[in-house]
This record gives sequence, structure tokens and C-alpha cells, in this order.
Amino acid sequence: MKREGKQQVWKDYQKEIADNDYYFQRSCIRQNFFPGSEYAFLKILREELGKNIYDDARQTTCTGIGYHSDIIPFETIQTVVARHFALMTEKGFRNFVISCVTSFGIYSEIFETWKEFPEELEKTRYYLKKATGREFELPENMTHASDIIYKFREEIFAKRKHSLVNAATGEPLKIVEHIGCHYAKIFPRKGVGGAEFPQVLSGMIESWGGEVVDYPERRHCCGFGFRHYLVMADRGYSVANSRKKFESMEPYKPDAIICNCPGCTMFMDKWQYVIAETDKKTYGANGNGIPVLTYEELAGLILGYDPWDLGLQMHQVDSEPLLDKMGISYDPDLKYTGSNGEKMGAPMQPQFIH
Amino acid sequence: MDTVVVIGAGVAGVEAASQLSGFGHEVILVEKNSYIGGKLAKWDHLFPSLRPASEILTSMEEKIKQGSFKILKNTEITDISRRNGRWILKTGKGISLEPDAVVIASGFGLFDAKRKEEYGYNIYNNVITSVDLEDKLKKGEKIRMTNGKTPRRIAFIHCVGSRDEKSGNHHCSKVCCITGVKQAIELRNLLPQAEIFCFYMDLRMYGKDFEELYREAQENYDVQFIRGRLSEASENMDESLLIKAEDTLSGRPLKMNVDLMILLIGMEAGEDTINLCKGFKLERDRSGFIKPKDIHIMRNFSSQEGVFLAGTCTCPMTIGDSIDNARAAAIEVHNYLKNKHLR
Amino acid sequence: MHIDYFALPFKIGLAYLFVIVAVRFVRLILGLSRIDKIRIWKSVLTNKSLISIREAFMEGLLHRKIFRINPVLGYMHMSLAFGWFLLIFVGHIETIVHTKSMAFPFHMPIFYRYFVGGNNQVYLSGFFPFMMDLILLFVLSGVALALLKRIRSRYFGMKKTTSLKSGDRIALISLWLIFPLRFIAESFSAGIYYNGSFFTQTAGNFFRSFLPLEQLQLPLWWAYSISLGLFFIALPNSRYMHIPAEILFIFLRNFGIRLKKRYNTYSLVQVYSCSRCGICLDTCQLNDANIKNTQSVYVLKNIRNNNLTDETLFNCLLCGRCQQVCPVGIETNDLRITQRIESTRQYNSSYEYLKEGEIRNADVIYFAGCMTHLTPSIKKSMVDILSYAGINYWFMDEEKAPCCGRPLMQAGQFDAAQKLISNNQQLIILSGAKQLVVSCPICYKVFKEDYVLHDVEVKHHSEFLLELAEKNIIKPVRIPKRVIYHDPCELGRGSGIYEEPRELLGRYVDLIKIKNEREDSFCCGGSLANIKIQMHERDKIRDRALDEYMKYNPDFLVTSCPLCKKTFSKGLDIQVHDIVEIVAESVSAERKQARHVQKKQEVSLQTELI
Amino acid sequence: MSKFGFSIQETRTIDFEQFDGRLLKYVLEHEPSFRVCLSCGGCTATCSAGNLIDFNVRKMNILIRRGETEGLEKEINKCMLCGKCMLVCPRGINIRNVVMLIKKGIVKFRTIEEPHEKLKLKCHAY
Repeated sequence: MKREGKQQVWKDYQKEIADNDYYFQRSCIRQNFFPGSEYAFLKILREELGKNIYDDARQTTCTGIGYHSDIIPFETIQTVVARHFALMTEKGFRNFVISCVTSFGIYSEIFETWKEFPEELEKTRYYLKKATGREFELPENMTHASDIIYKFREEIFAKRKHSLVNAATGEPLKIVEHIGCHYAKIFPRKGVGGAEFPQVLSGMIESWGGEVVDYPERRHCCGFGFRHYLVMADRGYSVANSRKKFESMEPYKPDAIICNCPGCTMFMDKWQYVIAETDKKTYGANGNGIPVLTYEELAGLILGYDPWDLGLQMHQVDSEPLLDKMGISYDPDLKYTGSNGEKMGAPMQPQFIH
Repeated sequence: MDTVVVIGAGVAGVEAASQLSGFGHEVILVEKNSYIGGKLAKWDHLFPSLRPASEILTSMEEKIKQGSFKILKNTEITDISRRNGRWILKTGKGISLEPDAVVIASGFGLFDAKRKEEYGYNIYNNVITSVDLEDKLKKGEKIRMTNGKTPRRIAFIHCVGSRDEKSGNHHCSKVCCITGVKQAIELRNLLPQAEIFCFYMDLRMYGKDFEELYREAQENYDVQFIRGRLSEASENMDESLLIKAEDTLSGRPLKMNVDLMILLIGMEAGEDTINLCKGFKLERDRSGFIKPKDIHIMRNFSSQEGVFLAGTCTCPMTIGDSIDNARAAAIEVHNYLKNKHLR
Repeated sequence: MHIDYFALPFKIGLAYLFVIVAVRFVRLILGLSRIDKIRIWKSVLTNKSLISIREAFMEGLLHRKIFRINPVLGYMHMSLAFGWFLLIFVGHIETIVHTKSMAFPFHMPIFYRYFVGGNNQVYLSGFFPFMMDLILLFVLSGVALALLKRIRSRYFGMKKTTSLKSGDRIALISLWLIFPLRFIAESFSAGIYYNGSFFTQTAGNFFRSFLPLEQLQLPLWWAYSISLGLFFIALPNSRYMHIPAEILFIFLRNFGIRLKKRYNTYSLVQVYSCSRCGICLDTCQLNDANIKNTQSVYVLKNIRNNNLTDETLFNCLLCGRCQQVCPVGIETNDLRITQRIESTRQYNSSYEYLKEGEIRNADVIYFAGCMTHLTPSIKKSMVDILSYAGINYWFMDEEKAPCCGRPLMQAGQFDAAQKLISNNQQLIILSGAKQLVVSCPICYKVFKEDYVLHDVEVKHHSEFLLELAEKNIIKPVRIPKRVIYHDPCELGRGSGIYEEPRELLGRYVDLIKIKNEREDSFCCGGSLANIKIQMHERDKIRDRALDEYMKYNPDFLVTSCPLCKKTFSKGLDIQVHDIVEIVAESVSAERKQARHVQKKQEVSLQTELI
Repeated sequence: MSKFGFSIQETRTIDFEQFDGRLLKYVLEHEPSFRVCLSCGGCTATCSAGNLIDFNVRKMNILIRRGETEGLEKEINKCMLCGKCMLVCPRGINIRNVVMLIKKGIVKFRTIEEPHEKLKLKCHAY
């Protein structure tokens, strides 16, 4: 692999990322399955970086999953997107930050559609006005939340408590990055580093002292596929995709997988359990899976946040092996104890291991 | 005596200049490089006969020796203007030329394989282009992986930068199919133990002896052809490449590890040609090459009076075709000048 | 008791030979099917045995058939076989005459000159030595020719001769030694006892002048005896097994025993009967494509040596030319097919997908055949003629029908072929047709031989068209062209149809008589029976045949097989037509003429009316 | 299946690293003309058996070249050996021998090792 070649590609694909004053669009999956992630993101921006970011309680889903499953018509989703732009406009923001990669793809798609077909924009303005009485302006800058962390990766590293280095050996940790398909595969220019060799996560990993694992099936989809997940009988296709990736990355012995898409995080995490049950196969050391983290969780760990505050107990695959390597101390007893002090139940472990 | 400026001392330029001087015109051949022959000068062997490219260069030099025309090497046209119905060409060295006719023989540009990002040229260690391979062959270098190992499986990828709107080129470069076959045969001779595959969309063996060479490659050189466009390549731990395509003839996806991947890069309008188009205010066609006045009967005419076209500045051509085309251009120029005096 | 030790090798050898051959014969006969054994039982005391004895004499000793094909080769074989027979026969008479008794040791006539010594001054004393010398000379001339043939086979008008294996070499060398040794031994005896004639006595006198013959005589007789014994011992495992086997073969054949689809001991009798004379090598057209070691003689040899490969077995056109010339009458084609059946038995197809097709009632079924579908003009001509003749016919494979099964049969896929055959059989019988007309000789042969069609008559279109012509249903319009008729293998040698196409064709064009016709006709090279041959090799065979045809300067070639037509058409030199195309052309000419006449009549009628 | 209500799909991808090249090697050794197939499909179009049932001679060529020999036996046994394919083949391939070799090869390799270990042919897998 020639690093200079990649660097040249990265240089070709850089995008404008706003500096401050963000309007935050949350993710359905991320806040439900990895609730510590968005909490960490907001905390890092506000407390560590001193940025102004607005988290609007009035926001709804973008309806992306419904849209990609052919349930929500294009007109509807355009209007939902327009409503969020209207909320942003009302609050006086121009920089739109999206937590979900599916949403990011949707917003980008609609944004481009309006550019190519202004009549669609006019139609949407009309629908929104008629439905809600709201009006909106287009954001000046639209980014995925991972773009923001990428932009401030060095600032975050400057405040580090830990880094992506094996605390015992001093060796860099091997991290697999997985970019959601809708981040840059639809519009390569809208992703940091483009579609083929994206830099958004690898940039963080390298800045934080880790080593990026570029394995043959890196580009492959996690298998979410929307429809393929929604119909139970089709989930076998979905798992098969993740399995293909795990098999491809396994020889590199990665210490963790970092995703920027909430769906990918969920499936890369939970399918490892399914594969363990059906194939009796795990991909990490000692019968453990490969820990799967969101980039916000990883940033939180770098900054020394408590793993259980970051919600790492919500993951199917135990993240303790990674924490141990990074030299992060944690209280195992508190793992499944909620903030109210009550036990919240533990996720299932593959039966064949125990 | 009429003056004709021929731009580009490649295969077409030298041929046009030689023919025009033979017709009794004063010819000035302008070449930006310090050498003649253009891209041919860097080529090792030619399809379909596998003769050395140097033989053609020798014959060009012979023509230059015999002809009575001037060659301005290391010279680029920097400014083009038109005054009183005459073209005025200024060179970088401050020379001003006022020819009665101009022949553009600026040739083609090579597709930059980096633009086909998913194939990983310039990123993966063992991805090279057909031009790189030719260079290695010319230098007599051993064909090895960057880790020094002998490649055991080699894939030629056809249509890289051709017939692909994603690379911005809709046209067919015509010569890559047969180049791939030629190079596959050459590699077979150098690496008798290797498996050699060609991934193609269509095999366009249109020229004389092309199909025969293709059959020979299958029959005697054990080159295997898989119909399917490569979707992407990625690097394995051992530097080999995992490539994916659809085997369209069985209707199933296919993956394969190869030790060396050779991209058969296509022809496109070169930077020089594009600049000349700007200078002469010439139209370009869909493929980016200079648009001839009439695709059937006026292939050597540009949309501007007194500006003629020869060789691959109009479309991809083989060497033989370029030479034919340059001769045709010379006749058109000659007739044009004759008629101009009659008027 | 007095023992002639020097005769022991001969005696032992002969006894061994007798036992082995007897055991082998018993085994071969016991291996036959029950019905075949009954056949033998019923025939053995009829004149079939007499016929067989006569044939064994004519072929086994005189080699009549080889004589006919190649006189020099025939003479060679005859001098050895018949000459040796005469030596034994005349030798015995001489012994009887001289000893005036029948009770002499059986080896006595073989070494008679030794035993008689100087006591031969008896009745006809000059005659027998003279006869025996004459016969010995005759045999020796054969040996000399055999030696010459080994060295230079083309002196015999042969391009090829068989190659040898070590077992055969022992037999061959001992055979060659027998008669020269006998000559020397007899000469020595003659030198001592003066009991020889013009040949041995002359030599004896010569040897006596410088050799101590008294000491040398016995060793030479020993040597002669040993060479005889050695030959007899080597014989059963050498190609000379053909000598006894051929006799058995002649008997069994005359008793009505035939080859089966399975390899049995009758096949083995034929394998043993091959003398490896090499005549089949010479006639094989694969030589034109430089294909070696696959001809019948090699296949038979490989079967015996148990080293037959697919490459040899399947590289044969099954044109039948070798069978035609085989002096022993070995059924080379069927024998090879039996082998192919054995070799592919493990992988036959079942064709479960065959469904009962549509059946149409008609008087005549027309089955074009797969190959005919690639020569649509044959198909069209046939359809035109059938409708012109007003025949109620069913074009059975017009849309879709399974293959006839013959190509499978040729490839040895007997069980698979049976599946197709029983499927098609059903369709044919249920249609109620009386005749089945086929355009392709390949189909014709299988329909004729392997289908059980009860009273449905199978006809090749040349036969069928001839009938139409004879019944005046179609009226030939002659064209002034000189034409060569090419006999397709499966129709000619394969099915014995030589005359019908010629008679039919003779009504339309002038047929040129050529050397390679009827039984001696060429294969076009396209034969489906050869699974191994490459296209360019087929081309060479075709071109050689075309070269031969072109010597006669024909206007065009006519054949009656779509595959021959297709194969020759690729040769480009000359136009090739199927016989049915000639007939159809004539029918359409005839129609035109009729229309013309009708028009004329109409016109004259009109003018009359006006 | 019982636990999750689905099973993990096996891949359809032809994987050259899992290449069972024995049959192909066997066929090519005994019928070199098989190398020059263009996949034009003339054989399939003219096929007598293909006229009666779904049977694709051309596709068999591809499958055996990709080491996909499963199900080949059922396919190959549809052939009636009529020889039309050989007559239409623009490259003069002796297709009938290929068919016979495949038939024989299947039996041969099945009897040699069962269950057969997938043979990785690093060089000249064809």
C-alpha cells in the first residue's frame, strides 16, 4: 500500500466543515442503541471544544429507513427534511450537523435534487407551508457529525487521557474503520477522503495514535440494506455481508472496529453474536468478538470519559479487551448498574463459549 | 512556395511532413519534446506482429533524413492568432510562424489510471498500467511484485478509462484489447508458470491479424479470458490483490487473488490537443478529440479553414491507421494549397 | 527304450502348444452364450463344418483374400503357411512310403533326413528329396520376404507395417530360424549320407568341403528342434495364436455366431484371430491426417495386451474400410463398438426428461435427422417431393425430436442410446405409419438395426425416391452433367445400400465410374464415430478424398448423407449435392414444364374462343 | 434457523481460491481444442437436447472453467451426442469429446476421493 497515493486522494477530497454554531440532527438508531454516543458528541463539542450546538427537542425521524424500504414517498421525506431545515432557520442556525449516515445520505440526496430540480424545492416549500405553516432556508454548511470530530481530532487529542496505543507494549492499536455506505458512496465529494479511500475515520485513528487496518473487504456494506433487515427471513443475507467482512479482517487481528454510521455499528456488533451462535465462530481473541465502537465513544475514551457513562455496556460484544489494552480503568460491577443504581440486565453471551 | 506547419513529430506528424515536403511544400515540423516519435518512442513491441517498435522509429528517421523539412524540437506553440486570413503561430522561443496551412498531429493523451480510484493505481503496490509494463519490457526489467516475488497469477483489466462514463470517457480506445493480448503473450513468455487472465467487456479484435493473435493467445499461450468488468480491487496482507467482477457468462460474481494487475489504459484527447483546440477555436466531439468536419468524407479537415488533422488527435488509431491518416491529410493539404492559388 | 533327445524340445513345445490351445478353445467355447452353444451343437455335424474346413484351407493356408488384395503379401503368407503344411504332409507320405508302416514316432517325419541317414535307396528315392527340397525352397522364399517386409514394408506396396512387442519378437525370430536351420541341418545330413536333392545336396556337398559335418550334424538338428519348440511355446502368447484361432473363428462364424453388444469370448476369438498383417493399416484414412496407432490392428493388439486407451479406442471413423479388407474377416467396427460400450458403461445417460411427444397419424414418417437440420436444403427438397407426390406424411422431427441414438451407439453409450430408441420407437409405432423415410444414413443404420419397428419399413430417401421414380410418380428430367456419387459409410459399407442411389441418380445425370466407390469408397472425414479427431485432421482426410475425386473431373459430387455433404462443402473445391436435391430440382423443373404446357393450352383455348 | 428465524446465506460468488481444477485439467489435457472457446453460444443454440429441455452447453464450459462442477453431472447427461454443436462451432472445438471427458472425469474423480478434497491449483488452474 502506498501512503502517498492515499494522501493524494485525500487531498482531492476535502470538504468545507463549519467551525462553530451547529444545529444538531439526531439519529434514531444511535440514540436508541448507543445512547452514550450523542451524549458524548454534545459534551465534547460544548465542554471540550467550546462550541455552540443546538439539540432541538422538536425534531423527528428523517423517515430514512421507511424511505429506503419503499414505505415513505419522496414528497413526504422531502417535506420532513424541509421541516428540520425550518426548525434550524427558526433557531437562527445555518450549519446543519447530522448524526446518522442514512440521514446524511438523505439530506444530501434531497439537497442535490433541489439543486438539479428547483421545481421540487418549490413544491416542498409549498407542502411544508401548507402542512405546518413553516418556511425554511437551505443550510450553508451541511456535515456529518463525524466530519466535525475529524475536523477537531487534533484538538481532542491534545486533551487526551488515553490514546490508541497498547498501554502495556506501547504498540499502536490496530483499528478497523467502517464507513457507512451512504456517507460517500452516493456523493464522493461529500465525504472526507472520497468514497474509495475515505479519510474521516482513518484520520481520527491515525491522529489518536492507532494504526488503520485496510483489509480487502473494507469497502463492503455491513449488510444492513434496510429491506434485508426488515424481513426476518432475509436477515441471513444481511449477516452474510457482515460475516464476509469479519472473515476478511480477521487475519489482521484488529483490536476494534470503529463506525461512523449507527446502523453499521449496530449490525457489526450484533451480528457477531448471531454468527457466534450459528457458526460457533468468534473473530476476536479468547472467544470474544471484535469490539465495535462509534467514533464518539472512541473520542470519549480518548478524553477519559467513563466507559459506562459512554454506554459501552449497551454493546453486544464486550469492549473490555479494548479498554484493557488502552489501559482504561473501569469498575466491572458498575457495568450493568444504571445511573439510578438499579441493575439493568446484561446482554446474552454466545452459548457455546460458556 | 507554400509553407505548412505540422504540429507534433509523432507517427502521424512525421509522415504528413514527409509527404508534404515530397509534394514540394516548405514544411516546418514543430515538436515539444527533444525527440521524435511521441509515445511510440517509449514502446517496446507492437501488436499484432510483436515486432520491435524501434523498427518504425528507424523508418521515421529515414523519412526525416530523406525529406527536406525543418524540425523544431523542444518547441511548443504558445500563441495562436489569425490575421488577414493567415494563421500566426508563436512558439515558446519567440519564433513566429505564418504558414499557409497547419496540420495538427498532436496525438492522444493517456488516461490517468488514478482517476479510476477503485482499482487503486498508485495506492496498491502491484497495480501497473499497460504503459508501465511496456516500459519494464523495454528496459528488460524482470516482472516481479514489489516484494520481489514472482507473480503467479496476473490479471489484465481491459477498458480502463474507456467505455466508462464514470471515467468521463464514453468512447472505445480501439487498441487496448489487442495490446492486452499482445502483452499477455509477452508475459507468458517471461513467466511460463503464471496464470494469466484478461477481464474484458467485449473483445474488439477489429484489425488485421488481431483475431488470429487472440486465438493464438488462447491456444498456445494459455491466456484465459473472463467476460466481466472489474468492480474494484483491494490489497491483501501479502500485497496480492483481491479483485471482484461479475463472470457475466455464468451470471455470478467472481473474486480472485492476483499478484499483479495490469490496467489497459485508454486513449483520450491529450492536453496539447485541448490547448490547440482552444487556440485554433476548434470544435471537439463527445469523446473530447478534435471533431473532423465530416466524419465520413472530410476526416482530415477541422472546422477552421487551413487547419488540418492527422492521426490520433481525432480519435484512437493504430500506428498503421495513423500513418494512413497522415498521408490522407497530406493530400488534402496539397489539394487545398493548389486550389488556393487557382482562386 | 531309445530316446531321440534332440527331438525333445520339439516334442515338449508341441505338447505344450496343444494343451494350451486346447484349454483355450474349450474356454472360448464355454464362454459363449447358451444359444450360441446350441448353435454349435446343431451345426457341427452339418455341411457347415465342411464349408468351414474348405474355408480354413483356402484362407488359413492359401490366404486367398490376402492374395486378392496384395499378391506379394499373399505369396509371403501362403509360402509360409501352405509351404509348411506341405513339408509336414509330404514328409509324412515320404515316411510312410519309406517305412512302409504307419507306426513310426510322430517326430520322425519332422527330422526325417536325420533318421533316414544313408538308407534311402528305396522306392521313389529321388522324388521325395526333390519334392521336399522344392517345398523348403518355397518356404524359405517366404521367410526371405518376411524379413524384407520388416525392413522395407513399402516393397510390398504397403505404407505401414505393425510394430512389435517383445513376446512377439521371440516367436517371430524363432519362426524365422526354423526353416534356415532345417535347411542347414538337412544339408549337413545330405553331406554325410547323400540323401538330399538339388538344394540340400548341393549345399551339403559344399559344406562338406570345409566343415566337419559328422560333428556338426547333431547340434544343428538340436538347433532346429529347439527353434521349433521355442516357436510352439511362444505361439499362444504371440500374434501367431492367430493360426489356430482363425480356424476356430471360421467354424464359429459359419455356425452362425455373431458379435454381441457386450464383449464375450467370441469377441476374444476374433481378437486372437488377428494375424497383424497390417492390411487394415494401409487402408485407413486416418493416415491422411497422420493419426497413428489407433487402427484396428492396434486396437486388437491392445485388447489382447490389456492396454487399450480411450485415445486409441475412440480415434476411429468407424468407416468400415478395414473391415472390408480384413483377410480374416474380423468385424473391426462392431468389435470396436463393443469395446466402447465396455469402456463407457459407467457413465451413461438416462434422459429422464424425455416426454411423450406429439404423435400424428400418417402413412409415411419422415425423419430428417439432426445433421439434416444443418443442411436445410435437403430437408426442403424432401418436403417438396413428399407434398408433390401427394403423400400423407408426418415430419417427425420438424420441430423437436430426440436424436436417433446412433451417435450414442457409435460412442459406446449403448444404454443411453436404448433410452432414445425406445422413446422414438413408441412414437413411430403409434403413428400407424407403414414406412419410415430417413435422410441421414447415420439414423438409417440405427433405425434398421437397433429399432424394433414391427411392420414399419425403414427406407433411406434414396430407396424411397427410387420407388417413386419406378412408379412414375416423379419423372426424371435429365441434365447433361458428369457426376461422382460418394457412398456414405453408414449407407454403403454400413448398410449395403450401393445400387439404389446409383440407379436413381443414373436417371438424372451421367455417373462416373471411379476406383474408390462402393465397398472401396472413402469416408468424407466428418464421421461422428470419431470422438477424438480434431477438425483440421478431418479436413485433411476430406481433402485427400476430394483430390482423388477431382482427378475424374466431375461437374459436381452427389452424396446421400447430410454430414458428407456438409463436410465436403467445407472443402470448397467443388459443389456437393444430396441426391434428394437433384431429384427436387428435377421435380420443380418438371412442374414448371407442366405449368408452361398448361399455360400454352390455356392460351390456345383463349385464341380459339376469340 | 430455529433460534433466529433465518440462516446465514452462503455466497454465490465464484471464488478462484477454492478452485477444484481437476476436471478442467483432465478435459484440457485430453482435448486441447477446448481452450479456444469464445462462449459464443452457437453450440447451445443448435443443440438437439437443448431443443427439448433447458440445457446450455456454453454455460457448462464456463462452469467447469470456474471449478463449479456441482450439478454438472445432471447437466452433462442431457447431451445426446448428436454432433450438431461440433458442426456449428466457429472455433472447431471437438465438443463431443469434451462431453465424454466430462462424463468420464466426473466418475473418475468421484471414485478417487470421496468426499473430494478441493484441489487448489496455484499454477495453471486454467
